[in-house]
Amino acid sequence: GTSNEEAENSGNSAQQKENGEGQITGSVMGDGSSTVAPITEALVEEYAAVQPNVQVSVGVSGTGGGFEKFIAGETDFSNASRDIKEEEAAALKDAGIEYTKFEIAYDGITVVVNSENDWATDLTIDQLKKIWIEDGTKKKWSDIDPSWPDEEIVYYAPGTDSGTFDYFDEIILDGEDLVRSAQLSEDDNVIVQGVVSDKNAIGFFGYAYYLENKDKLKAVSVNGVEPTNETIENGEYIPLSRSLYVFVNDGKVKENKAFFDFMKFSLENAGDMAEAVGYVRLPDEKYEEGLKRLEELK
Amino acid sequence: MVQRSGNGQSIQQLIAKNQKRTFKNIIEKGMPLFFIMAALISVITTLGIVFTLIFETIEFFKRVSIVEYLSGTEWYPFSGSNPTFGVLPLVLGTLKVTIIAIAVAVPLGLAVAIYLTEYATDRTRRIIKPILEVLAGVPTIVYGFFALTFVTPVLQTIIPSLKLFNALSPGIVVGIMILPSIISLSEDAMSSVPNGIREGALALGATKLEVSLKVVLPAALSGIMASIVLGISRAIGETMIVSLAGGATPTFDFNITGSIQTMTAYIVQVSSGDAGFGTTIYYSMYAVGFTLFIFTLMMNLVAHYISKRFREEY
Amino acid sequence: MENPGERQNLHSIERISVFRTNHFNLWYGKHHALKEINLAINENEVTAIIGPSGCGKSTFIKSLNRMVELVPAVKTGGEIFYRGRNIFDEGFEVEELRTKVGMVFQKPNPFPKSIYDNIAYGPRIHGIKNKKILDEIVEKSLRKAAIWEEVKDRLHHNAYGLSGGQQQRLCIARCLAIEPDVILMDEPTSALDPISTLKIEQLILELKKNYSIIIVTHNMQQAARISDKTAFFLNGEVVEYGRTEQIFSTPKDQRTQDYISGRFG
Amino acid sequence: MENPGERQNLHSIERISVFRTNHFNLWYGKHHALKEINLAINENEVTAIIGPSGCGKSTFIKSLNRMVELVPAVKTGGEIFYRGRNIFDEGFEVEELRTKVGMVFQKPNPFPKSIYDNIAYGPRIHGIKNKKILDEIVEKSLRKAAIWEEVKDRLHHNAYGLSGGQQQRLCIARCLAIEPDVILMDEPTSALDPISTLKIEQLILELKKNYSIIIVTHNMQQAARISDKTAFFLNGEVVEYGRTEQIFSTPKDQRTQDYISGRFG
Amino acid sequence: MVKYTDETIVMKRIQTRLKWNKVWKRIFFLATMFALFILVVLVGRIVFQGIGYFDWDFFNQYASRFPEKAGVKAAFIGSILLMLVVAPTSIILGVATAIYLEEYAKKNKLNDLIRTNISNLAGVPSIVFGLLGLTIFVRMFGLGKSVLAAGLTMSLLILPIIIVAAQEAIRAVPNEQREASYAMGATKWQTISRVVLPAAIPGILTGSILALSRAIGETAPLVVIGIPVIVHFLPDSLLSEFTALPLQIYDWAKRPQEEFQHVAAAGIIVLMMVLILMNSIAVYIRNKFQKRY
Ligand SMILES: Nc1ncnc2c1ncn2[C@@H]1O[C@H](COP(=O)(O)OP(=O)(O)OP(=O)(O)O)[C@@H](O)[C@H]1O
Ligand SMILES: Nc1ncnc2c1ncn2[C@@H]1O[C@H](COP(=O)(O)OP(=O)(O)OP(=O)(O)O)[C@@H](O)[C@H]1O
Ligand SMILES: [Mg+2]
Ligand SMILES: [Mg+2]
Ligand SMILES: O=P([O-])([O-])[O-]
Repeated sequence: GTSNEEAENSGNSAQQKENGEGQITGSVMGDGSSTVAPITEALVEEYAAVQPNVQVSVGVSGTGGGFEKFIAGETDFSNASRDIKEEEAAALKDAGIEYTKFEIAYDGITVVVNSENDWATDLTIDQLKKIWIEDGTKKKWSDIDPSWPDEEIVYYAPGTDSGTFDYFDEIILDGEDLVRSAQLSEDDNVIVQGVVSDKNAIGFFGYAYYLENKDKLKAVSVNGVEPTNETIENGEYIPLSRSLYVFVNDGKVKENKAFFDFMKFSLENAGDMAEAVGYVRLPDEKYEEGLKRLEELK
Repeated sequence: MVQRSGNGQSIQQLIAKNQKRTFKNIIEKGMPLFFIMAALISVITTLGIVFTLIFETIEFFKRVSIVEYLSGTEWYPFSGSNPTFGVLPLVLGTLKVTIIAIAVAVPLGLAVAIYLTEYATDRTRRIIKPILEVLAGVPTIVYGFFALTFVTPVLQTIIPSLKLFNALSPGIVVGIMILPSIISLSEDAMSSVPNGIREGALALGATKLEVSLKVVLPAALSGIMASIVLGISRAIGETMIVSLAGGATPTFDFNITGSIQTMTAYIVQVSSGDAGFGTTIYYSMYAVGFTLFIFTLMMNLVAHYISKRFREEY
Repeated sequence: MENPGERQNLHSIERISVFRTNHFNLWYGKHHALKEINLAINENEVTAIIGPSGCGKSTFIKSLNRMVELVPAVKTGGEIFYRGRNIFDEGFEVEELRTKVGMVFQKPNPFPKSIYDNIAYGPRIHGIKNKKILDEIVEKSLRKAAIWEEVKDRLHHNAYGLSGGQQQRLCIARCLAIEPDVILMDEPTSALDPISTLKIEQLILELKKNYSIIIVTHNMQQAARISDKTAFFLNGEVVEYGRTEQIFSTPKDQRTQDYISGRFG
Repeated sequence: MENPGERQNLHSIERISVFRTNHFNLWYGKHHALKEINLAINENEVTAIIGPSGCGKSTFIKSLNRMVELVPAVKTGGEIFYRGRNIFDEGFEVEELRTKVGMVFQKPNPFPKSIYDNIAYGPRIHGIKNKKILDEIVEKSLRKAAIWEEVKDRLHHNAYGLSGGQQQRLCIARCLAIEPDVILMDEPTSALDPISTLKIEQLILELKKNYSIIIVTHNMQQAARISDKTAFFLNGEVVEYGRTEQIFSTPKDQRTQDYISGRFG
Repeated sequence: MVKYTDETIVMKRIQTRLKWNKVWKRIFFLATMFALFILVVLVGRIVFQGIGYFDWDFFNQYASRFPEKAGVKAAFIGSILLMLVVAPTSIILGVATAIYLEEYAKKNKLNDLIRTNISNLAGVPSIVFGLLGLTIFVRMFGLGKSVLAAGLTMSLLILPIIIVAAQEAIRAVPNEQREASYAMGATKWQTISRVVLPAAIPGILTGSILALSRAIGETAPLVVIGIPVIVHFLPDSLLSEFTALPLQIYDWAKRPQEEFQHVAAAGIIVLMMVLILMNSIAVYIRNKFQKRY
């Protein structure tokens, strides 16, 4: 396909050798968000079928861990489930690394309750904040709305050092503390289990986990909007949908033909792959815009 | 009469002819040099660990007072408004798991070891021991899921108030994980107690139980202690089981039915998490690592002292 | 056990058998190690068991307190009577037998405990906890084993600090502490130097007044010096059994003659 | 080594000293284990070292091939001459000394290897690799140690399958395989039964024709039976040294007399 | 002669003592059965969950977003390669250290330090080794997240276990064997290499294999080093990137789709099979070369 042409044009780097019918060789390294990882894995899997001689390896050190390696120059790209932080951007600058941010999919953070819960099916942002914020008291459902049961709320949330937690914390709680009695887990499946097992439980996690467990628990509508592919893609499910990003090292795109090719493939296929693994695709324009920017980097 | 071999030379003459002193000398001098260098690698490793941890730890203590760290009872590093770095909840989490693990593994392990050395036939021992050693090799994430998806639900039927994340279940499972090494090492220690000593006791009319508990066990004490120490170290250092089944909530209480976080689980959380490079949280990972290192170091020194003290020489 | 007067009495008239074996056989797996042993062993005598290596001496005396059963795949046939009771009877617990029939091994095997605890071990397992009584037993046993003077100042030191000969006497003392009726000794001096050996031999002669002693030895001179009766074993059989003087002076069997005249003890 | 004729010659006139010690002293740390030893040990004789336990017998013969230096904190003073060369001299490699002065230990200690490999061990470490020569050495050594017939069909079986007595002869054969000049033996029969002991003693008498043998023994009879000279050690000193008949019949020193008359070997 | 041991009391006590003996024998036996039972439950659950995905293809495919297409090819080969680095490094260093400590080391401060240090190192949490590996091998030596970097880290992690096992094995070789060799004029190294090591090999190997089984299942250090998970190629050198079985399993287990839990279980079966294979080798060696002295 298109990679054919590019392959012929450059070739100044030792690791990129041409190889018959548009086959290129080389290696690409990435790391970062565990949220983005399933999409990347799908992309790598598909890409391997097209370019079997390009070695793509991707770590799952989390968004922060990914940036750390990105700053150290160890990786070509870094997956992120949030935007880059100021400190990280500054560090990149210090390291003389120029980068570009690509959006590749949406993830809706889904607030869920036990399937027996018939009261808290629709919550406002304020109610969410009231439920989740740490205020030094033990909260009952009836504290949020007097018509709700007089029973203690049980909280399940992703680990405090995850992008999901961060995002929720920032958007819903304005950066204030999450209730300290929350049961935290590094594994979102476990949160699913927790909420399923307790009538008074509430929890949140990535949309993909909800999709897989739809029949076991209930998603809470936020301000009357239910999380679905449509509402996330068209931006109705605000504010709890976030973008997932890939940050690429500009220099590496120039140097490493295989990397360029992989990124190009990624942007072309990200939408499909995102949907395949339970995320929400971006509007097509966004991908096209990304491809254009990628071309400019070359 | 002098023996002649082969080509008519005496063996001593053959030997004299074969001496290649210089080459021999090089090997004789060279090998010990290689050995001592190998031995020094373990020292260098320790230095490397200290070196790895110390700079980031110092950086951390530039930002957080060491007093707050050591005496604080709140560990909320991710709190946006008011992060706190009191390590005690993490230490307590580690201690809870370790104590439960030891409470499970030591009696059970010693019982099995006694059974294998003193009661079981040779055949049984030769079958059971390697099977149990398989337990030792089972990856800890497997144990982690075992704790979360099997032990916790089973325990919940007995203790309804048990939370999904708790100290009890991972504690028990860590105990099971260290069981094989306790069994294996104490079994070795006990079976190396000379048989003559056992026979001496049996000949006095002692029962097997009395021989095991009053003669063999004390005689093997230093080996048994060593196995327990190693078990404790592994319990303290265990990561995946507690990350999966213990939760991620550092609490400062003595409740074992609720969610906890251990020092190791915290390190994994940060190292696979979102914390930005250069943040206090990032440095805290090293400080906790250092604490963990000091912790095991102290424990080993104490254990070393104890086992020296109670050694029964034979 | 009888009181001393009664014993003295018996002593002077006719010895009573403490052990009597009746067509006793023993197999290690398929190996027939003891064949049709018929022996009566007397009270308050020293009975020596001699014979070349592998003839079954150790096996025999370990049968008397059933220690041989610790070897897997041991089978026995026939009977052994200890003071009239078949030791293989259901009701006769092996622990009871061993409390009455003490044993001293070839290699001294003290417990890795203090000298005191070594001696007190037996009484303790039999339920004696009283400190004063234990002290008394320890002293008396050590005295009887002729080692009291050497160790009385270091009763609470580890027994492994003693020399080989001392360790062996300690083991004898340990055995005496539970006041057995019979003492079995399996080459008790073969690991010792001559001076220690002499001490142990003197001790045996002393102990014989109160105990029945069965001793396995390689050392013909030793057997001659200390025993009243001697049994010569060969290939798992008793070739000859009788008074020691007779066995050594006028053996009836040619094989005994051959073995004894070897005299390379 | 001299040629046979020369040796024979010397043999018939006057014995040459293979070992001569000159004010030799040895300390284990602070313990003075050997004191001012002056002895000359002759070629082609059996020299017995006797004495009570702990008197320094083992220490002495282990000094002759410097095995004693394996003990940490050993200090020596004085000189030991092996065929005129001071064994402590810089230029005298300990490996060379030990190739000439072989040793057999109290407990048979074959390597856990095949019988063949046990014997071939010595030649091999000294660089003899030729299979044919090794075969020859193995056979010759086993024959000399009077064990060839018993093992020739199982040369490649593990040496631990042999009986104790056979193992000890194997160890002697192993020692012979490098054709030493002197053979040191530290109580070589004390772990053996009488029949095996007899065999070893016969072997020693046989070997004496070609080797000089120094043997430590507890067993007075044994010393009397097989040795030409006897040295009596006591507390690290040589009390008496001389022809065996003389030592055993008319000892000059009262202490020797006392020890020998004990006769509890 | 005064009797201290009252015949009737002794007799009575024998009955209770025997009873206790029986009771405790049963307790000890039950404890053993309990430990075995746990193993059965543990393994049984996994096999039950994962057997459906466990087939030849599972070895022959890379990870995939489709559970039925997912396989352990990269992780399996990665783990094997990892062991190929860890085994020689840790065994050579471990045995050399053990030889030094048992055969050469005199009693002095330095050697005391080394000994104490090794027992301390045996207790250092694996995660701390992860931090060490990240700083020293990955960053300072610039080895990246390669097989070599991870292998060296794991080697250091299990080094103390191997040292201790080798020390035990070397110590168990009777001194008479060494003396026999020296007395033949053998040098120290000849004695060690021809007498001590051959006799100690079974002990060394079983200890090493058990240590390696631990290394193959370790997850935490790999997580800390940041070994990649998504890898669709086989490493072509020791410096290339790779992934390992426990990481792959951990990654699958965290996936939202339930099928991946089963895939993870299948991955665990592979890991356990490697483990059982290694243990069987240890048992075989132990039984075959069981010391005979
Ligand atoms: N545990 C055992 N298993 C199998 N056979 C054995 C066992 N113990 C001894 N034997 C065999 O039984 C026979 C008698 O052995 P025993 O130990 O009683 O001889 P012994 O007369 O005491 O010899 P020694 O003087 O060497 O001590 C020997 O042939 C021996 O090989
Ligand atoms: N390794 C050692 N360290 C310290 N002292 C030792 C050592 N070996 C022997 N001795 C002491 O040196 C003295 C002589 O010992 P040696 O072994 O030579 O005696 P021996 O005559 O061979 O005795 P035995 O007949 O018991 O073998 C003894 O007092 C002993 O305690
Ligand atoms: Mg015997
Ligand atoms: Mg000696
Ligand atoms: O792995 P994260 O997406 O939670 O940073």
